[in-house]
Amino acid sequence: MKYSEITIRFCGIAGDGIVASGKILAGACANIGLHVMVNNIYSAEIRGLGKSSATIRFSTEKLYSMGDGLDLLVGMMSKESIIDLRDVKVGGNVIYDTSTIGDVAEEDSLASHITPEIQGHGLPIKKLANEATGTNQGKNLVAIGAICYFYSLPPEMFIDQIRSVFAHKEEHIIDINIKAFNLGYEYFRENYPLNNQFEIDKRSEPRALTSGNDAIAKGAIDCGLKFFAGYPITPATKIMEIAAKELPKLGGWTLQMEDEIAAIGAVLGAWFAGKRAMTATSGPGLSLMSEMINMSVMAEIPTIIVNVQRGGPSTGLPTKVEQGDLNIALYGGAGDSPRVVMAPTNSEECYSGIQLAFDIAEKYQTPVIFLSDLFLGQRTETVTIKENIDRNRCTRKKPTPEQLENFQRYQITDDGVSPLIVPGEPGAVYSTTGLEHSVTGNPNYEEDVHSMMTAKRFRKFESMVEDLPEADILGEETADIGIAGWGSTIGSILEGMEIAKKQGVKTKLIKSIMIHPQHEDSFRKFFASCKKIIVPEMNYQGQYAALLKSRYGIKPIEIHIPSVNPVSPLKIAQKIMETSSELSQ
Amino acid sequence: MKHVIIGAGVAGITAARTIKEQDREAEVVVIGDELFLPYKRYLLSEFLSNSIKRDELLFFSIGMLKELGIKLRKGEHVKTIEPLKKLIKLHHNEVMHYDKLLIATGGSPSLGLVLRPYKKHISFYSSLYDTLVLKEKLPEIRKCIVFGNGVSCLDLICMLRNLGKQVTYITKEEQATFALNEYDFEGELHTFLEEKGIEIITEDQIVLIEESDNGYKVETIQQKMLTTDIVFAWDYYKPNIACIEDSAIEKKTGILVNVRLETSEKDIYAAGDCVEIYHPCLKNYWINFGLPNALEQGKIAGKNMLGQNEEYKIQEAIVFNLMGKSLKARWWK
Amino acid sequence: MSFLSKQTVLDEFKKAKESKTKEWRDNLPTWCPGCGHFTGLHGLYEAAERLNIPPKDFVVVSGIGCSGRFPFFIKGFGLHGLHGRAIPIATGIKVASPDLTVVVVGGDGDGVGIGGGHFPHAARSNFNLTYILLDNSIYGLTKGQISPTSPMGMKSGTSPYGNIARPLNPTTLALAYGATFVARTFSRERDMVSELITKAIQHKGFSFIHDLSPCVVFNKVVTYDSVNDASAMLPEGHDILDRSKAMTLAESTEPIYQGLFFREEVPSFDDHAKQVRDGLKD
Amino acid sequence: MEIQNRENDTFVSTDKLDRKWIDINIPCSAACPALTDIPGYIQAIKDGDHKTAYRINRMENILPGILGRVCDRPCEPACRHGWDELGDPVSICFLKRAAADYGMEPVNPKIKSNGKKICVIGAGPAGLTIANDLALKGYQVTILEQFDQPGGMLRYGIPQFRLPYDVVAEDVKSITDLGVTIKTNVRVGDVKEIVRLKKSYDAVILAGGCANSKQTNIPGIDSKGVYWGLDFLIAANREELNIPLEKVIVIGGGFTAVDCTRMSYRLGAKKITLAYRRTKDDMYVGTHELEVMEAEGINTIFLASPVDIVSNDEGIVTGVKFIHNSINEDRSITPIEGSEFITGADIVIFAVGQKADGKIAETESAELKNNFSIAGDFRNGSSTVIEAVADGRKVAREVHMQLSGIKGFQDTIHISEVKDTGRKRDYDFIPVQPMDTTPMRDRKIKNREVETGFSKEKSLVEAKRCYLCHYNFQIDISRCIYCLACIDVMPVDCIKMAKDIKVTEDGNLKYIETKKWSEVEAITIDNDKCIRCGNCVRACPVDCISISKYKLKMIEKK
Repeated sequence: MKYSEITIRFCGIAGDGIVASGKILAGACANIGLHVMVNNIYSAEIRGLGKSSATIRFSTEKLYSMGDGLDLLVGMMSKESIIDLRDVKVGGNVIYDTSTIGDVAEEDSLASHITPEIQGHGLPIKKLANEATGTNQGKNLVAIGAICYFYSLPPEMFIDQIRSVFAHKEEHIIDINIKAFNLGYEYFRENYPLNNQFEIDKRSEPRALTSGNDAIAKGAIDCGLKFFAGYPITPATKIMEIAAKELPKLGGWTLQMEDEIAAIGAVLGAWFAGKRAMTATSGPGLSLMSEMINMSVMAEIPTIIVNVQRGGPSTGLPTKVEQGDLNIALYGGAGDSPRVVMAPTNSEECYSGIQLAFDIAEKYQTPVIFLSDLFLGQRTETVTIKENIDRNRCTRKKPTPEQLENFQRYQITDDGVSPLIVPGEPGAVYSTTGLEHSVTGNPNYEEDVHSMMTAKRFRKFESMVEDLPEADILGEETADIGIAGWGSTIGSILEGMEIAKKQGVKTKLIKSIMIHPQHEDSFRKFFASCKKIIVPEMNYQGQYAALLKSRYGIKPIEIHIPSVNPVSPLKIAQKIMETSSELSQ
Repeated sequence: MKHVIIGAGVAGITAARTIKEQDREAEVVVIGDELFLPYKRYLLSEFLSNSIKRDELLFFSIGMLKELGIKLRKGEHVKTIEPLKKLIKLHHNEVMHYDKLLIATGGSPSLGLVLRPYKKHISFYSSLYDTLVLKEKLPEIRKCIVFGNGVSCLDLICMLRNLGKQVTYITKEEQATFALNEYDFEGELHTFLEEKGIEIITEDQIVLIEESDNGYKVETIQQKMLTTDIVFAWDYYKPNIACIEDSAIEKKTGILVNVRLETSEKDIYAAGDCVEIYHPCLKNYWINFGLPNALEQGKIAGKNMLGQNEEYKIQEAIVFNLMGKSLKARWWK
Repeated sequence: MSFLSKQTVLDEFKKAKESKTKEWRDNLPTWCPGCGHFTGLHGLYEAAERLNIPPKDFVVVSGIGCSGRFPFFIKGFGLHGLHGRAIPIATGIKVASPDLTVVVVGGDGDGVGIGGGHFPHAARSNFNLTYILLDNSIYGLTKGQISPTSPMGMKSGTSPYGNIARPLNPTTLALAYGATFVARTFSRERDMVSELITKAIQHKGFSFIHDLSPCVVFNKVVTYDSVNDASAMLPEGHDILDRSKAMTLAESTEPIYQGLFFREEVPSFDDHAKQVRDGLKD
Repeated sequence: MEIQNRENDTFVSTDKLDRKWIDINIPCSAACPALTDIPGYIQAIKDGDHKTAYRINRMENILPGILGRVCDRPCEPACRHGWDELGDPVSICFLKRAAADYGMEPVNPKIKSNGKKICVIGAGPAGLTIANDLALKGYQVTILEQFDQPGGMLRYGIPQFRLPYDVVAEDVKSITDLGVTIKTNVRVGDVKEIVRLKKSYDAVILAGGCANSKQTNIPGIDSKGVYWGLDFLIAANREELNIPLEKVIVIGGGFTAVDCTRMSYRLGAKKITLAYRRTKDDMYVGTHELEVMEAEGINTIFLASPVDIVSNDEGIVTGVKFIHNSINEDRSITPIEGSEFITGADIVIFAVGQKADGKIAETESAELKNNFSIAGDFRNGSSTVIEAVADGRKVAREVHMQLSGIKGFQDTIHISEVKDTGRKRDYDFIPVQPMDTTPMRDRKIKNREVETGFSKEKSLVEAKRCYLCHYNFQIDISRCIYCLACIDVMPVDCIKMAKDIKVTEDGNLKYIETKKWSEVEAITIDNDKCIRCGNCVRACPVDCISISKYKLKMIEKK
């Protein structure tokens, strides 16, 4: 067999080094210039009963999603992997451990569920790992070794990866891991000498691997992030870890606070002092922060909250993906509290988008909620990020000398933005509060003051639009079927459209990183040009569809997927096909 | 009733089919140690010499398999059998229950003490996998050395010769008899092969194989030094009965069965190349390697597993027509 | 240690069989093998057995974190609350039905980090709760960030250049907060843990167990060995009524004392409540 | 490196549970008739101390050099490393040889003479053992040997290509070094001579062995060209055999039979066939022996018995008529009607066993009763070298009891704590070290030893493979916190959650496993499955797994 695109899944219990497997395989493939996308799914248990899997898709073509179906399933644990068999393509392969300890019942045995269309390959993973490392560690590398031979990939590229992944470990740790790799490789060469070919373009350059979380952290730092405060929470912690590592180098600092409430408090403080600051959290954390968000609205102190969405409600599904936090982001909180909501659709937008977020937050003195999600945040993929480094960037509206004369922190203006001075700057001082206040900032509960101030706070969102990017429209302009989507779902939509296109059905897509506010005209024009509109998203309610319906009065076909896994492109393609057949009737 | 059949060769598959055809309800699991759908091993030479295509090797398609309702487990082998508990254990420690068990694991070439150290230099030709590997190598190969016995060896030699390779055959015997002794055919056979341009070295055996720059150096016990591109060698062609080693199932070289193909253990049957029956004509215990027997025994085992009472009759004709003219006809078109 | 002749083995096994602790077992724990929490869990089994607490009157409340799993492993009522909010929930339960045995289990992050604001008030109110703090000086569930009890200089994902804050000492906190029963145990010593948890549950009032319970996966600084090397039992004849002496001993890190630091019999919240109620009668 | 506690920390047990533990857990020693401390000496080799390894062997089974070559290795099939899934047995025998090759040195123990004199008849393995053991107890021992060289079967019954003369000589020397006198070319003909001997000795022990071939009687047995296995070998060994060999048929299933085929091969026979009436599995020789034989191009016929020796008019053998057998459940055989067949031969060798010398065999006679014993094959019929040694040892004890009046002997088990066994898990993956052998082309050289022995380096590597089964890993239940850390790292199914423990009739401890957490009483190590890798000890957080070393010692009951 010859391949130009392969999807491999490692499946086992947390602790089998599943995630590391993905890292090594992906890193190796990226190094030889392949396009790679990796998605890790693990249970909240650290160890024990928790199942964990890493899916790696690599191709000579650009990838937008995890696609459909597996070419190879590596079942590190027999029972846990059985359910994943249904994802294996016809003609696909399975590698299972033949050296597990103790008897396995027929119904619990991975091998016994393999159908004739799929080919099983026995590999004494545990045994070889023991041989190499003397412990159960290195099981994953045994498997990777086998895979390397199975698709006749160059072993050196893996050896290098192992070296870099374990770089911080002692030399002998690296050696035994390489030994494990070689044992797996040799075993397959001995027992399954007939292997497959994967076409590698010798000329292509190494590609950079990054995750949405990496991109956000890097984007923020490149546009002048000075202070980060947070509280560890899956799946957002990575952003904080990067900030903790990088900021001190740039004269900034990261604080791990005792909880999210404290975290966003500290962030507010830093902004008050005129420093670019942010926090990153997930659903439960965002809920805790809502009161502080209101404070930020009321006191017009900028804030950046990255929310890497996970399955909810409540503690929910900490390690599963869902786009369920759109409503709390848009509406959560007490009173009329407008805020900017953005949602990047891929890693590139994570980088450019967070920079836009900072500029808007600072210029318009408002909280910005930046909605990433677990899949986008944790998946690693090969991307080409256009770097934009300006760490002294400042979009703050500073007071003119005239304005400094009897300074009004909340001066009424046409664009709703008042001049802002920060501690340490000469010219004026002011006090702020979470209470409703007058133009000076002094508490004031008079009716017209409140309505005037509320109007002012909302007016910022109209004037803001000119600084926002137009929505992107992709696909065939002439198509009757239009799709509107948001966040990481866009990747699956694009591949779904491709599949439909191959079936001869034309579609077009409108997407924007801006959820609120939006360039409403471009949306109106787009919707007007469609006979049918499809809105797929990963939540039960259709939160984005609801927004579009109320905003543009459209009646879209909604696909609601309260998903624990990334949306399948096929699913979307099917919907498109149905819709087109309806149209043709 | 759960019928488990170890081995997806001619005998095993025939049995599975027989059972399903006679009893739709029966649950049938076939465990084959090869990665492929059941195929006809006896056609491999044709396949290798490109006279047939790969799918012509198959017994039947996946569709057929499903239609018959046979569960096939590819690429797996059985480690142990526990007749008392009616359990078998597979290579990955899976434990499977059976009501009736058929052992049809066939036979395969194996190496003795002298050759074993050189395993990695030796090529085999007993499975589709071997054949596929061989098919890739074949173009570069000019000289071959073959050391071994039995019909399959004869088949191999002739196939290689047909493909125009230079073949040297080494045997311990003083004549190239391929262990088909007691038949007055050998003389002809030996000279016949030599006429076909096959070099035969008798009363000798390989004692050393070394890699040389492009190929192998071979040393024999008579201190002949030979060079070659590829070496096929095995000391004996022996039934695959590792899975019964620790069980009480009676065995000699192969699994001992009666004419109903029952082994010494209840509800366990054996058929094909892995069994051994006393043969009144050969006046010897007899490992009946060969297709017709496998077919016949597969059918009978299948029926008896369903509680019928068929007896296996050894047809001399079938055994020995392997060496008859028809045989030649098959090789030298 | 005894030479393990086969007879010794038989005797030990017999002893294990006689104990009924396993009647309080529930699900198989899902902690990493080797986790110190197993000892606390076993201790709670043994206490439940010795005090013969019927599961129906037994409530275990926990927060978020590795220790949060506790309730699932014990027969009895369990509540896996929110991060850091276990104590208030437990307080509600206890005040509503004082006859229950309510045990709060939490980790260091949960108890003196996010929940640090609840601990002192539960202590000074002397609610009749037992609070077991399983201290591994690490955030395990988020895969290894520093916790409030992590030693200075400790490196982790969120403290790549070393922890620059000084660790909290839950034992001294408890003493300072006015807890009426304060003990420190070490998960390496099964018998000590069991015995003190039993005493704590028997105690009338807010009893606090600070169990040093190393994380074998993420904490490479505070380990079984590091703690073991510094361990010592409280000096003979330590006066458990002397809070300030207890404080001094609790502060010591060389050695790290273990045992019962302080205990005083004063009216618990329940007693006061009862007194008020009685006072309101007739 | 093992940290052994002081001797007085060692706990001495006479509990039958502990004795049983040794039988079950040190399978090699248990399988050895001489109960050799195999893990003991292999560990010594592993630590590079071949001298100690030799001393353990020398004291416990007397003839390291010899047994290191020709022992039939009952220990190896028993070796734990060879069990299901665990790979191949340790090459115990080769290691024994290595101990002798690299560690041999005179053992000069302090012996206090007790003035008593002993006479041993026969310088075979049994005789030599008796002499050795009694000499160590202070007796003045004299051996009478009928041939011109000591060693008996070792010297004359086993061809040099398996056991060179000088090896026999060296092992014998280390016994004569203890002050034992060997008088060669002295043949004790009959009972009278024994009676005469008893006058000048405190005890006489007859260890005459089985130096005479067992005869069978089938038609044509006395045709020219028919030999008896042992006579054939002895003749060949004494260079007294000079006849041309062409086609040789050897009949029998024992070591002698195999030696005959291989000797014939060296004497230049063209076609050699070994015929045996049962199957391969029923033969008395190990698979190793068989493979070596087959490697030398020797054919085999199984399940066939000779019914007639075919010979020509001059009465010279031309072949053997065989009949096929079928084998029955009890391994007995029934010939198959009309299945006769003839195989041609010019030499037929019957190697169907040996028996004791009849003439002096009437040892029942009254005058012999006290202070006289018989030992070894002479008493038990032909057996193996190691069995002869074991029997000699037994007899030596009996004699010592009679003459010294001690109450008897008792097994004691010395249990001592150990911190670390010095083994690593990856040792378990070291492949068996192949024995170096003489190249095929030189096999025809008659007296060239075929197996050339391990190099010192190889012996160190092979020794690492030994699991050191004498270590007992045990969880102290009273300290265990049930954290399953040990189960997480176990290499095989060796650590179990147990709900009960039983003492079986034969006095072994047996754990009843359970998977139900609610039933678990204890986490236990199944010593039977344990491969002594030490993973669990390293993993246990509360240090509740102890290792103790079990050693069997036999002491005199005063």
